[in-house]
Amino acid sequence: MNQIADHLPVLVILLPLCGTLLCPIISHFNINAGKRTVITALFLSIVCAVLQLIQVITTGEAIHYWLGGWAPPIGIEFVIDGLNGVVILLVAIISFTTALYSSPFEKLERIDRIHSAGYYSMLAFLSVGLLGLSSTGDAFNLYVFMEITAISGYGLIAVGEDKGPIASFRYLMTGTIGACMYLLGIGFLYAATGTLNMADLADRLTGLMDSPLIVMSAACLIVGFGIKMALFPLHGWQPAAHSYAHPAADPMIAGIMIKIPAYAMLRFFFCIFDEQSHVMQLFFNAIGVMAVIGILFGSLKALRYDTYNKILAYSSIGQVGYIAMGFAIGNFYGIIGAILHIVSHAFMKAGLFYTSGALKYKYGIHDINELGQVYRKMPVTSLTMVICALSMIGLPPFAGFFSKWYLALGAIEKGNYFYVAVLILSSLLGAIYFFRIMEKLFMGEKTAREKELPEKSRFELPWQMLLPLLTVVAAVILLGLFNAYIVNGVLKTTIWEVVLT
Amino acid sequence: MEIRNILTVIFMTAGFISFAASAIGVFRMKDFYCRLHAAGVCESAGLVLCSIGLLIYEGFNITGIKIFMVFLAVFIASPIGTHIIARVAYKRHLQVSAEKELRKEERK
Amino acid sequence: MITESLRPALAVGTALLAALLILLFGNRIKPNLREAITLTAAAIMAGLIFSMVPEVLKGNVLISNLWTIADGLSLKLKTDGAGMVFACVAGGLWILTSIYSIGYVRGHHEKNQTGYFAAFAVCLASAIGIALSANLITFFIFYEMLTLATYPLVVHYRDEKAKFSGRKYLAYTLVSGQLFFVAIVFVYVKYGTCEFTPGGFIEPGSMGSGIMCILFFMMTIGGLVKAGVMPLHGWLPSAMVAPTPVSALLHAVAVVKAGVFCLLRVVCYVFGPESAYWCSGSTILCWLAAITVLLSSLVAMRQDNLKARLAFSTIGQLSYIVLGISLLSAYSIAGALFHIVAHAFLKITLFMCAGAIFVTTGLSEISAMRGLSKRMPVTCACFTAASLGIAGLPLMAGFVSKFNILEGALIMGKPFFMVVLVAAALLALTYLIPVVQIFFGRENSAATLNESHGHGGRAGIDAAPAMLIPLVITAVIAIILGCIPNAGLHLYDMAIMAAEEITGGGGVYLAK
Amino acid sequence: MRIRQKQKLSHLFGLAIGLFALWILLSGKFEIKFLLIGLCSSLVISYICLPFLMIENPDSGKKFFVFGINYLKLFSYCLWLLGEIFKSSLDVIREILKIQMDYEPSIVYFSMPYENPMASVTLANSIILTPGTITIDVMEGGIFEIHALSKSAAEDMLSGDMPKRVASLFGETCEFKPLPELTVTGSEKGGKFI
Amino acid sequence: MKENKSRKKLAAGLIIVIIAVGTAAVKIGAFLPTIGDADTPANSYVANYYITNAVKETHSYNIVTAVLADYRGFDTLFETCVLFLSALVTMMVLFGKEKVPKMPVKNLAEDKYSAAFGGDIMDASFRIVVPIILIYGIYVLFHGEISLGGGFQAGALIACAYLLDRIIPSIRMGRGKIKEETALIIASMGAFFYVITGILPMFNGGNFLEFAKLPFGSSLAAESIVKLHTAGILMIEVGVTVCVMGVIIAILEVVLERTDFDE
Amino acid sequence: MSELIEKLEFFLADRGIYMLTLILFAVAVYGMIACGNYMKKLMCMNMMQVSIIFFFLTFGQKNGGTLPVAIDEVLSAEAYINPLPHALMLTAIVVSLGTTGVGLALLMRIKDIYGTIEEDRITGDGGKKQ
Amino acid sequence: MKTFFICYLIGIIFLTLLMLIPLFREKSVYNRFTGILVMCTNVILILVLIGFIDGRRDMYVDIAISYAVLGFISSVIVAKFLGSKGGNNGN
Ligand code: NA
Ligand code: NA
Repeated sequence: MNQIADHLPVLVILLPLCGTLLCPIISHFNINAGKRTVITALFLSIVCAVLQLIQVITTGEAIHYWLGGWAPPIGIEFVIDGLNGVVILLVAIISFTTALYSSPFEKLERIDRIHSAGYYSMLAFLSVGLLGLSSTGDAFNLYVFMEITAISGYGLIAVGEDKGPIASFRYLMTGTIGACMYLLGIGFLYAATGTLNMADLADRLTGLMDSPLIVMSAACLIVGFGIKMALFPLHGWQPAAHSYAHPAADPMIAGIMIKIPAYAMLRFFFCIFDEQSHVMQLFFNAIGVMAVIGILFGSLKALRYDTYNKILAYSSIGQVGYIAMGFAIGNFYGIIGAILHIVSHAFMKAGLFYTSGALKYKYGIHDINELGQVYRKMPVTSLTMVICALSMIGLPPFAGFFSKWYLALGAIEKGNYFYVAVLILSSLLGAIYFFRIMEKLFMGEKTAREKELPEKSRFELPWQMLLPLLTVVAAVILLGLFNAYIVNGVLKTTIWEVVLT
Repeated sequence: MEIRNILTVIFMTAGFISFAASAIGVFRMKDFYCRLHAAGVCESAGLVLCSIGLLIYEGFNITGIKIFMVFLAVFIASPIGTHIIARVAYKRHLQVSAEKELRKEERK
Repeated sequence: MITESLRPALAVGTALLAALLILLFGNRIKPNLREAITLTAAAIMAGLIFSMVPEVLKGNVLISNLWTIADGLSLKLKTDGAGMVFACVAGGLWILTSIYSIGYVRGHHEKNQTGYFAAFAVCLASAIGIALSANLITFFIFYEMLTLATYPLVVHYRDEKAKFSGRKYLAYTLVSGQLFFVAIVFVYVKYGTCEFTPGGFIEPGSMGSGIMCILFFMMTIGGLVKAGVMPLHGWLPSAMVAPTPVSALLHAVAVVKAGVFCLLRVVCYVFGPESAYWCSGSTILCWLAAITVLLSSLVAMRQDNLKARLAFSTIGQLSYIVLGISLLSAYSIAGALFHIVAHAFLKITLFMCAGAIFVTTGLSEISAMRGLSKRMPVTCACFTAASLGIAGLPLMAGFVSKFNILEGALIMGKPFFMVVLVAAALLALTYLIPVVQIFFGRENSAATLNESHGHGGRAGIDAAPAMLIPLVITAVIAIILGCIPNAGLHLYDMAIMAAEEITGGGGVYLAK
Repeated sequence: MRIRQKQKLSHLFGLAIGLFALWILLSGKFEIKFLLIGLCSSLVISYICLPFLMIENPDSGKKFFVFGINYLKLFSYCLWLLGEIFKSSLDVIREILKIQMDYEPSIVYFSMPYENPMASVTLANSIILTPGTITIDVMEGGIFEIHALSKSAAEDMLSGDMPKRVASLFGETCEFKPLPELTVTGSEKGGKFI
Repeated sequence: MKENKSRKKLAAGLIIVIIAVGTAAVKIGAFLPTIGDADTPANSYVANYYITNAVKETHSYNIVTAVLADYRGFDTLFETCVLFLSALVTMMVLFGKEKVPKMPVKNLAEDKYSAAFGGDIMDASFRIVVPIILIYGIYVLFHGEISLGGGFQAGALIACAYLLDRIIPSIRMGRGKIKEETALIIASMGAFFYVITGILPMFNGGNFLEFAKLPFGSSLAAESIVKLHTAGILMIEVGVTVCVMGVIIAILEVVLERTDFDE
Repeated sequence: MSELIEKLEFFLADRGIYMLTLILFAVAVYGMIACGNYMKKLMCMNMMQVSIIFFFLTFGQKNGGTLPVAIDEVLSAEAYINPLPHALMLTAIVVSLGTTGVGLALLMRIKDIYGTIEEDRITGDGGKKQ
Repeated sequence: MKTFFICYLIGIIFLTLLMLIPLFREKSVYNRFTGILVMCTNVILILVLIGFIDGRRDMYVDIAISYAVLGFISSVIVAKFLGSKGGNNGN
């Protein structure tokens, strides 16, 4: 470890991995120490992610980390460029805040050692999976990380609320189909090229783009990633999973677990396949159709529910459609929009689920009709809810507005006005259901609540829960105001050099 | 043809007959216990004969010993398995019968 | 001369900071301290804005180029003539409305005062931001901020009625905002810029006239909704459920003015008179405005609720400004700009009067206010003055602006619109003078004499000073501006300056 | 006490040597690395497994080592057993291939109270390995419950040849006693329902 | 009746699916490489490197092991983690908030013959198998690089030996039971050992899992580098074995605790 | 007709296994969707994973190739079948085992909660209908 | 000799496949189980035979041993399961 800086890409993942493996051991001796190990590891992971992103920005070149010291087509490599540097940082931040956020829940449920250690292990594994998913440069390695993510997701959903196991089982079924579809897609690619390294695949696929193998592969990958990111016709598992997952882990599950596959899809469809080819254009049109229907479907569905989590879950279906729409648009601004939306929606959705968890934590509220006057007792939670909701609707100056801005920019540049129409329609539908929630929150009648935690501290919630809420608020505002620094400073060169070549 | 090969063929053919017989037995026998007898033929006689055949073909070397060990492993393990399953069936009140009709009923 | 300066940004920032402070500490500190924050911020902001007036009059442009907010676009504030006119009005009136608000909410024992003052501050920040924005994206950000900040004010009472009008308000503003958004993106993609340029940057013929017309209306729809031009005015009367200072803010200072200002920016700084005329957008706008002017006056006559009558009056007067803008002549544009000022002072006076009457006597229906002048002589006098001003009587602020617009119509050779303008002025008399007549009528209704009304009304003469002083000040200013349009801040000069800039300095612009 | 420990140690090393031999047979490599690993793991495994490889006679409480057999005798026993297997295999195959199936399954009982449980185990396994007979249960007092496929197999069982050979293999002197009163034949209508 | 109908529907659907996919597969299949062809991209590019260099570079005669443990050792690390994770999830899922009450341990003497699993005496004979399976498991572990085998199989075999010992209820009820939590800790230690093996080269200027840089007194000689690779592979195989063993035992204990086989 | 048969023969010899694996895959997916019993669904899931594993292994097949365990140091690439699919599929097998294990655990839990693993009989359907 | 092994292998595979019939046709778990027992033994032989045909006996014999061990353990587990609550009267 002569120079830690050389190992940043792998340290980002190793730290949480060590945390998650040590957690059961340390918990055996001291339940709090195990928890703290995981939280510390996730925090250090953020530090590494930041350092690595800085390194990428300052050198202006992608970091290639050869695992096992084997050169790429032979071994597995991590490739960190501006694009996934941002995504990795996002995952690290949300993982850390979620882990921190989880700790008060434990006291609430008075759970034993095994449950505590297991919960944190699963959470950290989810983080490891997602970090790996965003770092790896190897197609098969991505599958392994995908499964790590998925299995920890199954666990976190199953240990959630009463319908958790059944939601988890559904997700398991669908998710495994998705993973198998991905594997099948990789199989076709491997048959065509003989390699699994992404960069190498891209090289060896030039001139092969019209081969039916690649067409099949792309089709399989759409289904695979589509399931994982809950893209419209493949979203069946998502509402139940997001509604019944463990309330403390839900922000992570809903916030980033469906975004990183979208990022991976971007890698495949733009960095590996030649997006200019005729075939890919057809696929992008298909994705566009899925996105459009998904956006409208998700937004309309969200109008029908009174359960807070359900509304958020269906809204995610719509929001994932935004990302897919960015891919379908496929030009510079479209991709910028998609990536910014991955990041901003992750924060927004995580924030909303943080508020959902806080409401459950403090009052046991699931239904938005019970929200009346809660804002008096929980101002920070309400503020987070409002800011995230406004950002979801796409109002300036919050993050959501700018991803929509870039998407619209891309769509108009491409001459696809229909997408723009869908975008604004979805914004308006979003406004309906979010303002409905806010109306209930600020103007609803105070209702009898299941429980009410006695106020022990000065704050409305324990600091471990407040910090994530405030982080998200800050992120949504800062991402909105300073998105141009990410776009110009980090993403622009990567997109021109790696994605759109 | 060497004598070794001829011996192998003979032993293995005998083994095959055992295997075939136990397969037929599993079809023809009346009840579970009787079928176990049929299955036992291939586990003991069949495998022994085939192993001897293969051993003769292979000669006495490390692989030969390993083939012998396969046969040994089956020899130690299979009676245990058979015993447990038979005992469980017996304790679970599975009928021991001699009547062909009973088997038909069982099928239904 | 263009100079980089932080002053425009600071003006906006002051109000935002005030909002943040109020929100953070509002519930923990004493109300007096909280109100001190508002007033201090208002004073600082007004000072900052007024301090920039001489620079602008000298022809200097102050620019705050803050940071890049989106790829290729920066958050940029700029002081030009038109913007400064609006900024001065908004900034100046904040102090008065704040004082008045304090009196009103205390007198009325309103709930949620912290949120109220915070939202008020954000509204003002947005209004100043709108006034000083140098490009479309900055403008849009403040525009949507204004929409959002107004919402809590509209639903202030949190009852079913408030909820309903809140929804209506959001429906109108958000839909139009989204269309505006698309249009902005389209313009940016098509022309590669979002900077406001006097005379516009969209060349006539750069796209089909039909498409350009659609684009024109997508861009202006945000303004049309906020300005309450007729088919899109539905939200405005509903929003009357809000407390009166809010109505004053909505109608006189921030929201509707932001709407017309938006139209001005779009018509004159994005499209430019030439393109606006070429795509026949301005012509349609003229007709819309003309119809609104007439119809709203007719509707206003039938309203018995004072605030509702004033609301329809606002709709009419705003369309007056719209008409001025869409006539595209330098006079009419200058007149329109100045009418922003004039109407602001006049209408705020009227609303403050209505509020003062409500707080003091609990009356909101005109028919119940017979003989009010005895109870509230000063208020009624101010109301009368402002009514005359709205009608455009000479020596009142309204006259200067209306005359300019009329002149524009004359120069542009549009006699029909001249007739409309004159008719509208007369119609304004027909719905406001009866109110005055009722105030000064001999017979008294029972309610006006009811001394024991509990809304902080004193047994003594007229309304509480916190309410009375601002409305007297605004009335006086309105009169002064009518006599000397350039008094104080040279708003009239700035309006003319802006109009000349837009039309190319020729004084008269012929879009033929 | 000391004798017992000595005995235990000899069991341990005996087992270890046995396992090591197995290791060598499996591995077939004589590199030092593999030999060392094999030796160490044999010792460790012996140490772990020894406690439960000592089987207690439930009646007398005496403990016997599972692998404590005379291997020479075992070898000859195995050869005999192989012969038995072939013989009875032929019988069973004949029963299977008969066009008209006329075998008569039955359950027979005999008692053979060995002192060494391993002897019971060996007998039971041998019975199972011999086609045509299956040990269903070994009950208290060394009562064996055997399912026999045919009359001849049942008769063979009741002849007591195999139990006696096992007894001599383990050096036991116990009495073989067929228990015909417990014998149930399959011809009883409805079968046996236990 | 109803069931019959739905079954027919299912069958009809199945036939349609088979026909549709069959047709599609014929189309795609024509473009897939010929089975058994040595010159396809899949069989010639990276794969040939492994075949020709594995023995030289890693001294692992089993090329699959070389690929699994060395060239793509990172995959295998997370493969191990998947197993650990699945044990963890299984535990978390089955130890629901309301634990299933444990059955009281019965007095075996009362019900010796029915409780005993293969008969009291026969149970003893199972134990003959345990040491044999154990030594075979160790053999499989350490010969993974020469012959078929490796950590996963070895771990499974060792766990199987434990399983045999564990599910034999007679005589020694309750002795030698590994608690599921302990098993999980063992599993995590196994996986952690793998990680440690990967981290060690990082102290010696190598990358993660770069066995050539393991800090075991290496010289630059090619031979010693190959030895280091062998050592690295062996170490991670041990880690994998321990992890797999712990995982299987943990799952087993959880399941046993709940289902309580012995009525 | 005979030409068609000839073609088919050629096809089956060269590529038939792909077809079979893909059909197996499709049938398994169909089964996962069509079966009402969760246990059957899980079994179909396993079948699907197995089909993918077969699919991969067919790529690595080489005529005349033997197990990828080197006999001697001297090596020619043609003598051994492709080790990469085998290595990958070992990982896939382990992953599928893990998934199945989790699935079984979930089923046990579901059985605890609902007393059944039939989809129709599990009321309060986890969000599909609400 | 190789031909003989191949023919033998085909024969054994045929027998193995034959055992699938009781596996699917029989209702009783126990009767199915006999089929599985025979199949297990057959598969062990098949593995060894493939080794002989392929020329890599050592490898395949190892696999066969593993298979025998696993087969044994799984039969024990099945018996355990049948002997517990999970196993009903074999129907
Ligand atoms: Na590309
Ligand atoms: Na037998």
